[in-house]
Amino acid sequence: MKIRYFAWLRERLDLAEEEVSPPLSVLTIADLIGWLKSRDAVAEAAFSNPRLIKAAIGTEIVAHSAPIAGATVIALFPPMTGG
Amino acid sequence: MKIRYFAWLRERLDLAEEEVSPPLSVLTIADLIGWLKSRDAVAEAAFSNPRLIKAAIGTEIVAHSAPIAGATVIALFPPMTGG
Amino acid sequence: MAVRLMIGRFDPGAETNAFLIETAGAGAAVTFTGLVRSDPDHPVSRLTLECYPELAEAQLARALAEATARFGLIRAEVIHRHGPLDSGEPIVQVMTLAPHRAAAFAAAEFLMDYLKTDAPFWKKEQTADGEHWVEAKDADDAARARWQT
Amino acid sequence: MAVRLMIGRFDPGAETNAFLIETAGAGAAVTFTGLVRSDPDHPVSRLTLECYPELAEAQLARALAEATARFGLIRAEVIHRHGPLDSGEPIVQVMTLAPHRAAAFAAAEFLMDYLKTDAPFWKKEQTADGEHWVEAKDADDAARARWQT
Repeated sequence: MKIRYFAWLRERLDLAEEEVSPPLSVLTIADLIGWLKSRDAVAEAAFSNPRLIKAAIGTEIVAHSAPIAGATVIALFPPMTGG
Repeated sequence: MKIRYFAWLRERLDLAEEEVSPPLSVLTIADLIGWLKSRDAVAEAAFSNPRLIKAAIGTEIVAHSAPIAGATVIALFPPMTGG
Repeated sequence: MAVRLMIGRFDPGAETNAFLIETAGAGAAVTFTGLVRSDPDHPVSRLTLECYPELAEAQLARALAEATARFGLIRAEVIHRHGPLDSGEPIVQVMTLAPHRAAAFAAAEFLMDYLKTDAPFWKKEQTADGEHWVEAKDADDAARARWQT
Repeated sequence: MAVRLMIGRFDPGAETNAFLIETAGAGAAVTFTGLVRSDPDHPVSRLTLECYPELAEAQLARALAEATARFGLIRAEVIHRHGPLDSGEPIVQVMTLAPHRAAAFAAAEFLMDYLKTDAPFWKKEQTADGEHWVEAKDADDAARARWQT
């Protein structure tokens, strides 16, 4: 499963994307954020406020409660500021 | 005093403008319309529904109750349909 | 010139670009272009717009001043044609420039609502059945009324 | 193409004119252009827009489909830039074409409100004090919420 990061989340992690294999207990976006955050101090800081993180599975924006089963690309990013 | 007519009012009267000298009893736009209407059968028909006539004194749109004293150009016309 | 009455055609995009040459402080620009509409159900071959130019200039200048003050515009402009127009041609263009989008949108709508009811233009349509003066719409009065404070 | 993401500059007026080439049935066209704003109080020397292109195209295509159905549009188009932009440059343009003005205005506002909150773009401002990511505004969420039915 590929995870893509954008804007300040990308900068704080110093990472545009990574391949991950979360454990089977990671069922939803919320679980995924919690698991990513638990990996190291940089991630702990970057994901410190999960309420500020939005998510997309493929080309659909999804809620934190969305299941990630079958997802190949998940994007995590701050609230959008385009236009 | 010059009176200018526009749109279907101009067509019904077959007149774009005229110089008039209304009697002293004609004090307001409503009076003026009543007096113009009284002059002949064509005017009677053209002004048959005064509620459909709007008026301007100079470059100000005014109500039928507006006094016409001192006016040099008065325009009478149907509701506007521009834009 | 903030109000322009003209008989010939204007170029909508060229007018927008000319309007956008100076944009200091601006974050939002809205251009509204009104076109001679021809429905399949109601084919209009030609439209003739009559105008009282002196009053139109005065009324549109008042509308621009009111819109500028009310919505905090940086600038606004109105172009309105009169005379004969063919189906599909632009009739009117309103352009507004503001720091933020809500003001630019609201001001453009305000100007169009004002223009429909308070600017001295009258439309006559030529159709296959002959010609007739377009009647004023209650919907336009209602749209105008929403700006009364 | 109804959604266009681009890095280089676009010409606002030329885009409007291209959009207005085919106007059958239309009486109203609205163009909204968003510009990189620089206040005297808050001078922005440069803005960099980050974008997730695949998701942006999908989201903007959904927004156009929803706006077209909801407001009965004849056509609509969105252009959005990403990458580095200078002060005063156009960032985004939304164009709508409808039989009547109320629909054209409402659809353009809807598209901009949608775009601000639901399209994956992120702005980073460069000022004299350094650079920082622009924060999402509650006002944009409120503007978006008014279209929920």
